[in-house]
Amino acid sequence: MKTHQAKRVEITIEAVMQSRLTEALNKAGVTGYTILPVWGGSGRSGNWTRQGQVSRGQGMVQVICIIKPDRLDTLLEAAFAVVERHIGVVSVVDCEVLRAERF
Amino acid sequence: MKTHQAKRVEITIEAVMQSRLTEALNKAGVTGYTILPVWGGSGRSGNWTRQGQVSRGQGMVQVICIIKPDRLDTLLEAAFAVVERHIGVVSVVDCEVLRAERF
Amino acid sequence: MKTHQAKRVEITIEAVMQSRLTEALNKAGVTGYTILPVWGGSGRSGNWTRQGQVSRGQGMVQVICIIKPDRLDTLLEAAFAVVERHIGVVSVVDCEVLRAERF
Amino acid sequence: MDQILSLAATNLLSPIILCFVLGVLAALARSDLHFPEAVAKGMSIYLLFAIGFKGGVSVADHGIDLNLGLSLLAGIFLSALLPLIAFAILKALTSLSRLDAAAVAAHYGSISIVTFVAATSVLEASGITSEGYMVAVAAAMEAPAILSALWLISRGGDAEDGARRMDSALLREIMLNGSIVLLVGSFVIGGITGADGMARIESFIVNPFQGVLCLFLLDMGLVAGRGLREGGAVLRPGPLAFGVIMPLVGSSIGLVTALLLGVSTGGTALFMVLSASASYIAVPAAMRVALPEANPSIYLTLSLGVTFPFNLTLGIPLYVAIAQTFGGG
Amino acid sequence: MDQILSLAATNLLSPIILCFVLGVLAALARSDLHFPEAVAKGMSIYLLFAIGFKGGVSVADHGIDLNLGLSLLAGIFLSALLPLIAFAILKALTSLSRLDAAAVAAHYGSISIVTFVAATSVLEASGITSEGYMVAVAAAMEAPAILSALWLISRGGDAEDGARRMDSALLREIMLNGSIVLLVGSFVIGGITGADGMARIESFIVNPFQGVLCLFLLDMGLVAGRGLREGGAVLRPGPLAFGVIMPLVGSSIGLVTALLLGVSTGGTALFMVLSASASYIAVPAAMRVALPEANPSIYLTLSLGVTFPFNLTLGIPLYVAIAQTFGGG
Amino acid sequence: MDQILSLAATNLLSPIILCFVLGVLAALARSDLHFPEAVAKGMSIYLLFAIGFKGGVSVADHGIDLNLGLSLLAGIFLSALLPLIAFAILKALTSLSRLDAAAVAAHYGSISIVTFVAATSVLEASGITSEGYMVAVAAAMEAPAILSALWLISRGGDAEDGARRMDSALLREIMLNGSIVLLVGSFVIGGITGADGMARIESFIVNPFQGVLCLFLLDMGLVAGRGLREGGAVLRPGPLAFGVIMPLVGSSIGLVTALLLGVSTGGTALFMVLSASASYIAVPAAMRVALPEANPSIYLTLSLGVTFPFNLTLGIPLYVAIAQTFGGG
Ligand SMILES: Nc1ncnc2c1ncn2[C@@H]1O[C@H](COP(=O)(O)O)[C@@H](O)[C@H]1O
Ligand SMILES: Nc1ncnc2c1ncn2[C@@H]1O[C@H](COP(=O)(O)O)[C@@H](O)[C@H]1O
Ligand SMILES: Nc1ncnc2c1ncn2[C@@H]1O[C@H](COP(=O)(O)O)[C@@H](O)[C@H]1O
Ligand code: NA
Ligand code: NA
Ligand code: NA
Repeated sequence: MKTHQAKRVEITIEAVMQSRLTEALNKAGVTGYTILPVWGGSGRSGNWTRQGQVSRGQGMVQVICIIKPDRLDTLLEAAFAVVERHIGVVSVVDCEVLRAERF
Repeated sequence: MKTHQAKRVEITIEAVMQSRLTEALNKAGVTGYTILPVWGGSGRSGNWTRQGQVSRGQGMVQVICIIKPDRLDTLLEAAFAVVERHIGVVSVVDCEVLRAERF
Repeated sequence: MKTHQAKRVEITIEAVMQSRLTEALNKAGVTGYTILPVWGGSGRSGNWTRQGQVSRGQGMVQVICIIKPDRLDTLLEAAFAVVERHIGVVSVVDCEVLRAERF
Repeated sequence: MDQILSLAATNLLSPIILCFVLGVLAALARSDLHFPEAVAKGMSIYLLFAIGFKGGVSVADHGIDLNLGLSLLAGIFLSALLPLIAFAILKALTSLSRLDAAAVAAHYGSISIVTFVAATSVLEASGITSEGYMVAVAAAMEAPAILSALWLISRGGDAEDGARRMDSALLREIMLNGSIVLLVGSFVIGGITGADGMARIESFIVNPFQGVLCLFLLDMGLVAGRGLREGGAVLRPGPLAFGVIMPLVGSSIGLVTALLLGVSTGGTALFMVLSASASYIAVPAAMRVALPEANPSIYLTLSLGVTFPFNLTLGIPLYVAIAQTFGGG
Repeated sequence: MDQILSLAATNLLSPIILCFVLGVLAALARSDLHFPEAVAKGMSIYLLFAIGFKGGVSVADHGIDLNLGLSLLAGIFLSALLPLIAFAILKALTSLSRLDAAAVAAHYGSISIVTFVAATSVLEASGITSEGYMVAVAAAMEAPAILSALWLISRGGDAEDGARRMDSALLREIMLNGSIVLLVGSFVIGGITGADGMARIESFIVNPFQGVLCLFLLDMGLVAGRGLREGGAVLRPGPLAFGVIMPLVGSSIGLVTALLLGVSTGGTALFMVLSASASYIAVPAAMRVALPEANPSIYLTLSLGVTFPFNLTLGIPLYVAIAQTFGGG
Repeated sequence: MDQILSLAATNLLSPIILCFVLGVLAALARSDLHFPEAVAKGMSIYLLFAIGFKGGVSVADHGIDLNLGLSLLAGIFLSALLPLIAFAILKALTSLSRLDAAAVAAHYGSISIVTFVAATSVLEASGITSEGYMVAVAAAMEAPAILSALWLISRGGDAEDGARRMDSALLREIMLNGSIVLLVGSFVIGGITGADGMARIESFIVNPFQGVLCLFLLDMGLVAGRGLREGGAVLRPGPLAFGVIMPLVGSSIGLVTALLLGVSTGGTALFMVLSASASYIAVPAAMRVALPEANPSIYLTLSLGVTFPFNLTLGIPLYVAIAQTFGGG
């Protein structure tokens, strides 16, 4: 089938920063994204898991944006401004999408 | 380690359509996939989140299929027939897998 | 923005094996990863879903590692030793990351 | 009139309504208060099970009579009829597309079980009894409205398109959706085990019921408030008016039906409530499958953000008062 | 015989069993009714905590005696022994591979705590008392069966392979798995706080217990029904017969053990139930780690889809009746 | 002294504390026992709702007096003051960085609602009454400490940096965080509906309360124990000592405040408990947003792993005994 070039950006970020990130994305004109729950993880600041937690202080989410290649830089700059001082990982993968008119 | 070329297809689709999608995949001979829960998202039809919902009407899932490159088109056609009229995103990424005999 | 080459490894594995996998990763010096919950899936051993389950016997998780390309083989060998006898899927994608100093 | 006002006042100051209001306010103020999805679903399972079981036990106590069958048939008929009326009103009042109007209409033919539960609480608090089988009527009214709405679509467009929208898988999903199965199943179990069964689980399904309902309505308030914040903008005056007019029209038709059936005062009030209420669980899911082009913001905001609060606060006391005026004994 | 039938009839028409049946039917009819995983786990935590605490309080009331220690030892012995017998029967009745047979055997040596809980409900409803420490016996019987099964494997293949399968991490996981810790922990807490502690939390752990059990069994029915729908095909007549024969064999051995120990009628029935029941929580997880090659469809379908329903409906009344015939006082 | 010891002994052997201990032990032993996040959040919603509602009903019963307003102001003042004192002690006792010290200080100015709830249980069990509005004081003490801590930072570094850390979005999040809204909301609802409202939902929010608290503390024990296992290593003797000294200092300041206000013995104990306890819900979230560079292992381990268990086991009986000695009637 006919597919179109795009970028898949995956931002793993603390749950408390989610609304700040999506607001920044919206401001940068990125209005399409999907948010996955994260179960746990490990990094330089240690291990964590959501099991039995009531605190919002711990826990992360993964925000996935599929975006046209020429809009990538705008997105990364918006995202970077938010994650800069915070823990989190931003990765970008080349992908192809169906229905390019949606992006 | 020895790895093998494959395609990673990620289909974000409404939860109510999940069984229809997986049935279509099965019919097309695609019997291996993993389903991730989705927490929320945003798109042309607005924002949504699963928080506090009891309705099955809202909510999405992500179906991830790893598949041999030569079977990609069959998969995409089967998936497209289901998502065509519905909201949802289909993206494809080149990947490499261990244990190619499983795919 | 300036990005850096990396590999995104995605390991779908039974939940009961999660701690064994992350221990093996830690031993191999891989201390950064994110764990996603998995909702259900299908493969040669049939369909499954987490709905209504109390058993830990069923259910999978997805461990995602972003890693420098030159460390990929170490990671794959450590992961393979754990998944070898078990069901599960390991896939690798080329990606680019912000903030390479973190990996 | 005085009576209506005083009942409305009591109702408005009950913990149940206040919890709903708290939820709406918290959502509008953008508080991060929320219930995990699993907890919301768990409470909804509890409420459906409890209300179904109680209904079944009550039928076991009073015996099955002809009215049960007639009421079920009347419920099915109402659920199939109301979407047609709703559709006509929508066409007159609003400029919604055919698809959007049909989707909204389906919601108003079907029922909201929480509205039903809240109404039974108000009846209980006022010492008004009702037929135990009304919970079965509620279950019977969930699905027919969906078929009516799809029929409306197929009549409008080409018939083939209508058929394509309703396949056998969808029909099974609609008829066997979780809330119908749970409601009917627990109703039957209550009917079979009767007072003995009730004695064994009373302290689970009767005593804490009101409290769980409070928390559930708090969650409903949060969801409705968030819906209003996000989707309120899409609602123009026409649809908004519909969200208040339709329950009044529906309840009138429910009243007439109940009077024809000769059910009790409580039963009459519940027929009114069922006809007045709009679905927010089963129908939205069916609409996403069958009418994906219809805009969910419209039907969800109307059903959950306008009609549900209206019924909960003003509607229920009104219907109860009217049923007391007209109803038999 | 009459008594067995009448007890069976009462049992079959209890809300608990009917809820399980509703779940199975809903799953077979492919309804989308389901419990969120978190709710299912929450209910299971509640049931384990409540049953453990009640057992502990009862021991605090009646004092610790020698029989407690002997019963624990007997339970450990039974759990270790039953897999060997199950394995022999499987080898005779079925053509399962050595690995699959060992995995199934492990399940039948271990216990199902819900079956145990359902049996205590039946005993209570019939006014038969039992030793409070039986809940500790249940906990003691969870793990040894796993070790027996792994020993069976290591004996068959090369010993080195057997050792590889059982590392210290797995041993710790098995001995400290959540349900054992919760059961034993709440048992000890109940024992320490005794009647005073019970008075403080009685309205949480005693009153709503039956109702929570109903909903939990509804969920178990859904899971079992879905398992039968998906995995039923893999079950050939041999394994299927095993799923009914083994609980009868197990309960007979439990009966003999109980008579030798001289426990009460209720205790005897519970020993039978524990020996007859098959694990569906702790053992499947251990098998996935230690015997990943064994087919989970076989052991899960047998344990949850065949033996669990058999025990719940026919088994428990049968064991209780037999215990009443043979048992002391 | 005898009285303190005997109260401490009773307290230590209550099901509530033993459940917490069970959780800590299970986590330290690396058992896989855990509560799903949704269940933990569901229980926390239940506890906040119940305690808020009960407080409101009690105020409705006794009427609003001047002391309510004064106590609220005193609470806000304490919450703003305590971080400054905590910061000074941390600077003296430990080598924590300015940022880490401020983050820890914020936690100790704010409050732990579970500690508060556990204290009300102990008071109830001892037959000591307290002002219903103390739950509103608890809510009022949640947030000011965060502002104090951020002020400490802005004073230290450049003021511009401090301003950047506290934007209006964060301020709204802090003031309208879920637990404040739920606590205040249910307090108001309890106040409006009074004894009537209580009668309707008593069997939900009063009877099972202690039991839910047991399970919740079991979960808190698991989380605290896991935190100690992972993060315990980061705690050097200085911070550790702070985790025990600060509640003693805080409670003394709380005692003086309560005596000045002239509240009841129970109210005095609760003022001490609130001042002694450290937040583990609202403050950690705010710190992640405003002070992401501060190390969460330090403040979470101190608050949840050291001070919480200290207060729960020894602190509360001590504060109650002191309040009884000094307090009015
Ligand atoms: N290399 C990595 N690959 C995937 N996820 C990571 C990686 N490093 C960190 N993370 C995620 O980011 C969180 C914070 O990382 P850190 O700031 O290193 O503590 C971790 O808990 C993981 O969920
Ligand atoms: N560009 C995108 N990247 C990732 N997910 C998207 C994107 N656009 C839409 N989605 C997902 O698809 C859902 C429906 O999108 P839409 O049809 O645009 O409303 C959204 O709620 C998101 O979860
Ligand atoms: N081709 C695939 N793509 C994605 N996930 C897969 C695939 N095959 C298997 N899986 C996942 O791995 C699990 C076990 O697979 P299997 O060993 O084939 O039964 C499945 O339940 C899926 O969650
Ligand atoms: Na209706
Ligand atoms: Na057994
Ligand atoms: Na404090």
